[in-house]
Amino acid sequence: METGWISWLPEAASTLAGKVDALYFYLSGVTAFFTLLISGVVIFFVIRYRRRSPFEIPRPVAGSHKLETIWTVIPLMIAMSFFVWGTNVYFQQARSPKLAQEIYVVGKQWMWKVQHSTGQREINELHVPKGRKIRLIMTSEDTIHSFYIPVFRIKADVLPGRYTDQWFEATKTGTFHLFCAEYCGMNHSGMIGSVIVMEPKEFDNWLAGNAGNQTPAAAGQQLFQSLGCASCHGVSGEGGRGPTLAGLFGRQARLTTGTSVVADEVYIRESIVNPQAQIVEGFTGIMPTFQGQVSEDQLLQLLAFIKSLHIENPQQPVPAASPASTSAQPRPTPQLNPK
Amino acid sequence: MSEHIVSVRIYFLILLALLVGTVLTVVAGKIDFPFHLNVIIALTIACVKATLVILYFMHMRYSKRLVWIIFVSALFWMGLLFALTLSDYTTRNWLSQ
Amino acid sequence: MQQEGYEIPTPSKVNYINAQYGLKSWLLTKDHKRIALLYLGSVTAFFFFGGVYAMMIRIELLTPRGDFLSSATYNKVFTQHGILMIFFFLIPAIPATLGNFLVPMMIGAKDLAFPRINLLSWYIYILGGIITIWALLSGGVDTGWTFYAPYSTTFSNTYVVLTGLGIFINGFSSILTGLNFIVTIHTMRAPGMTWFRLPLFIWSHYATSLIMILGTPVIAITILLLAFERLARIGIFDPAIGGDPVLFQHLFWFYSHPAVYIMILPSMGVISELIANFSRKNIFGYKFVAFSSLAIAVFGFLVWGHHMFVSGQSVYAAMIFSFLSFAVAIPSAVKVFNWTATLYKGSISYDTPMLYGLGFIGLFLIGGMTGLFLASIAVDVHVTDTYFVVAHFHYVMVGGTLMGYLGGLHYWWPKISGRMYPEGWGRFAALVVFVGFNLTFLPQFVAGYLGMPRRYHAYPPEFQVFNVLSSAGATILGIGTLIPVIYLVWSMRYGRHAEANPWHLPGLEWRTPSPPPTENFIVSPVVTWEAYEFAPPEEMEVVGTTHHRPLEDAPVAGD
Amino acid sequence: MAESVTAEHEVHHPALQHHFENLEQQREAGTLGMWIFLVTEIMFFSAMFFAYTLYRYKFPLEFASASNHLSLKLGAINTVVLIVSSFTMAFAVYNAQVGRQRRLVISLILTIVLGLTFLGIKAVEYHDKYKDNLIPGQLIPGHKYSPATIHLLPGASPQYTEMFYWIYFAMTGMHALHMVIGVGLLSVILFFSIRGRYDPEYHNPVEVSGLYWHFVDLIWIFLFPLLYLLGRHIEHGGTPLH
Repeated sequence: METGWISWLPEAASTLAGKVDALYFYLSGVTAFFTLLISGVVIFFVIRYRRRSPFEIPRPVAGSHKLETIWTVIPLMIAMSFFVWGTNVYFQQARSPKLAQEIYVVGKQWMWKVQHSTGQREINELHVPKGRKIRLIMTSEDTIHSFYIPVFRIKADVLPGRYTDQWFEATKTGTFHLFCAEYCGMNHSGMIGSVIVMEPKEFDNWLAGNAGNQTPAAAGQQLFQSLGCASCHGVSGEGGRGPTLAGLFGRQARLTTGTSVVADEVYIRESIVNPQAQIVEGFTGIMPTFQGQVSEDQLLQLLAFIKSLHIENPQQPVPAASPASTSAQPRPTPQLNPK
Repeated sequence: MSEHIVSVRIYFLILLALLVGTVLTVVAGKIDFPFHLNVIIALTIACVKATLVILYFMHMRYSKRLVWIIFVSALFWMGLLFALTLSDYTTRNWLSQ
Repeated sequence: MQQEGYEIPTPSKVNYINAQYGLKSWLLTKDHKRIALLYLGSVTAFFFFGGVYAMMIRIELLTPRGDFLSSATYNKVFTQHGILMIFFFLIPAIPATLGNFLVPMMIGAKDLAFPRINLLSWYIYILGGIITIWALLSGGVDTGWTFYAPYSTTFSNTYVVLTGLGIFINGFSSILTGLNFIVTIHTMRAPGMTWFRLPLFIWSHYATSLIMILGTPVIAITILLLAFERLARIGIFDPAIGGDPVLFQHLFWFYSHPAVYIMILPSMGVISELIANFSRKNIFGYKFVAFSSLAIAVFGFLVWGHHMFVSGQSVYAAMIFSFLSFAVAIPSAVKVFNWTATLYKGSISYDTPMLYGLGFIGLFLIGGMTGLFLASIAVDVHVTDTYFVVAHFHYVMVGGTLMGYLGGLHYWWPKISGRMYPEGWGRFAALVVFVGFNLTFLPQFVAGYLGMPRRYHAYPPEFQVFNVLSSAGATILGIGTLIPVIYLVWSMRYGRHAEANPWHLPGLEWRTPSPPPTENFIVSPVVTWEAYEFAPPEEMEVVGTTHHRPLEDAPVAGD
Repeated sequence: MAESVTAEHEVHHPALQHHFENLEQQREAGTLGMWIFLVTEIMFFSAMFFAYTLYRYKFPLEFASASNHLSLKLGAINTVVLIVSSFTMAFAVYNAQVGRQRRLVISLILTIVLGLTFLGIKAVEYHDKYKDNLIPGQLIPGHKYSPATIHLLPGASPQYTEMFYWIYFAMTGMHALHMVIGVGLLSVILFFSIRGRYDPEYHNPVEVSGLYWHFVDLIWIFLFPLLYLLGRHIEHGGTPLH
């Protein structure tokens, strides 16, 4: 990709990029072929059958069902090949890998705030290691933004009041563009930054070099105490008047409505800002809402804390990329409702 | 084609049916039916009432096929709006399950 | 089989233009042809208004740094460019001008079914336009023409409500036009004008009208809810009370995607006329072209979610919408193939309208093909909200509509004005527009795939080369659109007088004097021929449907 | 075929517009036009019906609690008023068809009066909501939305009741606006009826206005159960489910 192509294609720096580019080449090839073919035929006809005398009336040509069928079915089949390929790549990308390292992203007018699971904070920069799967959990403090890294070929809108996520695995070290791709107001074009892909070792050093920061989980634990969550859910989330939180994340929670939901990021966020919406079976809705009392950053910290609760010792920070720390791993199902 | 004149008797019958439907829906609304039937019953009564209005008060029954097609296509498009938008909302958390 | 029907249109001095004089006779007219001219003037004015904003965008983007406009101004400029061009030019451009003029004439009616409503729709359009321009002049609006919540409801501090009101009002003009067309086509066809004898222009306008009446109300209520949400500071798109901003996008695109077909379908109708008539051939696969218009109108409503692949919409919904988006490509492809086949063994003239027709095929090929890239979700995730999308929709919407609009305007200009336009200038301008357009938007595809996001006031320097090319192209395109304005206005006074049927065509609109009398035809016509049934002048005379006179000996214009 | 076109031109009804061939064509166009207009109305309301469906699905308890705060009595009375007005409208069309001038005028007056009654009752309801501070958001200065007067069902969170009232006011407000337009339209028809403009041959405006009026009734037939009735069974001891 180094030669003359460089100006036609962005660098491919993630495991996904090659797949998207392959599809792009296929699309370009097929569409260029047909565009040239059809324009060629049109130009040929226009020259060959140009009007030679002002009053000539060409013989009418009857339509042909056979031809119509052919040029309906063939484009349809080609289009379906695009569909299958495109959707296939998309679904590979849509499912976040279980073993990804998580990084929290909060968008606000007009900056990107990033926090690593070790506590490092960055603004408009994202340091990531090469060769490790990274999952971004994203939300917005105000309007809709979109987190776009062209060299990784990934983009996802960042919405207020909700979590969205996307993941990547970088394959190349270097500094790359990070853009906000959803128009978000005055300084939209200034809501840009850099993605810095480092060798894993360097990255670990970089993380270690910025020690002293509280991890999100630890900060979340403090919040958990100061907001009074512990009085109902227990100091380590063991439960009490409120449901048990330890080991909750990623499990099915049965609700009073008789249905059950997976306790994912969205569910936990919803339970903090709108506790009445989905009440766990066996409990009543006595929890007050925390909407407006905790910022998006703090919500993410609480989330990180609750996620960390499946480990015996909740205070322990989540080490980067250690398989033991992965949050969404299936776990044995502990008791949800202490009775 | 000349227009069809609906008799007053039919208009009275429809009025009666509509009033009965209104009473029924209020009464049924207060009864607790199993299996979320309340919504279904309320909407069924509303649909029946609406059909009566359309067929008789609005003379749909005596109208050309074109009018039927126009009306049904409106409902069809409303259905499209509902179906495709709900295809988003109902499947949003499938991936995480 | 033909006993009677056409009276020979006796050259009469009275036509719809000189039937009455004075401003009042224009402002209170109920004649669809005069209303079409009112629209023609106002739509063109809005085009140049929007064009000024386009030039400001292109000047700003010449350099990577935001040095010409401030970012706040730039945001208003691209928003207002979008709003004026889409709601006040592209959507009414062909239906309200050429459609208004020709739908009754092509089906052999004296007027549209509701002439007063037709006039009302113009006033509504003007009222909406005035309110919008008022909003733009008193401070402008910076939400993007898409008005996404919650930016538009909560964070923007510009004139969102006033602009929304303008667009809301303008929507009714579109609804009334569509309603009028549908009723007219259903109830007012001349005797013998069966559905499959209709020119394809009528089919495409019928399909367009369907979209107008089914889609426009949804955007109207959505904009209204948005405005109230802004006033109440809370509403159904606001997460604070459990609302979902993505719902706004659903409702918005439910109309705004089909709106693209409101722009392109009438243009396709024009192109069908141009291709058939300027190659003197019956259109290949008439029914397929006719029904593909309806298919596009219906499928067009099923694909809006492809604007939302990265919006946080469900991945399964994305899959459904992607599938349906590929499906809508098929009827468009069918049209292109049939146009191409129509050229086969035709007698193709190189008159200006035909150049626009061929230009349309070229631009639409590129626009349509790049649509396939965007329908493939994996590629769309990368290029959505970049210049790739910008280039794509300009190719489809602007390339499509502008080519159809200018082509149709030249084609029917003898009928509309009673004068011929200067052919040489016409061809030259067509070439300039085509070259300018491609130079403007082709580089944007590359910039887009490289990752340049849209709506950026300043951008990384590596994208500059594409933007310079684009700005150069835009200048050429701007000049190219100005030339026709000059010579068309010139021709109204100094152009050669046009005959009733300067191109020697079978369509009903050519079987009446140029310009036509107030009620279109001297005698109500009876149709006994198929659409695009070409015949040499002698044979046409035998059929007895057209004039016989020495006029036929005059050389074909432009040859 | 050609003959028929010119033949009917001879006898001109005064109401025949110049661009139509005959009254039948004019009538057909008028009726068709109104039906197509009603299609746009259906699409207009369907966006709001969708918003209702979505958020009711999301917040069933809040919707039920807020809905129970509405006056079922007034809602039911209004339903009856509107249904009867639809009947009198149908009766007006009938009288126009058979050419009974006096009865046409009377039934039009009745329809208008019933329509105004509906609007009056609606105004009373709105005023009650205003007193209870249930106008959503900050539309009315000094009356910020407050769910204090709503009896919340167990498990319902107060802030989402605002969503119900947003949708309630949007839908009933739009409906009331259509009623106002309808009353205006019927007043014009009434004016022309009194002047004897309509006869059995030409009464399309009456018919077309009737279509519009029935349509407005139709919307209410759905609004009533959806907005007023959906939580009543819970109030009466039912299970708090959607």
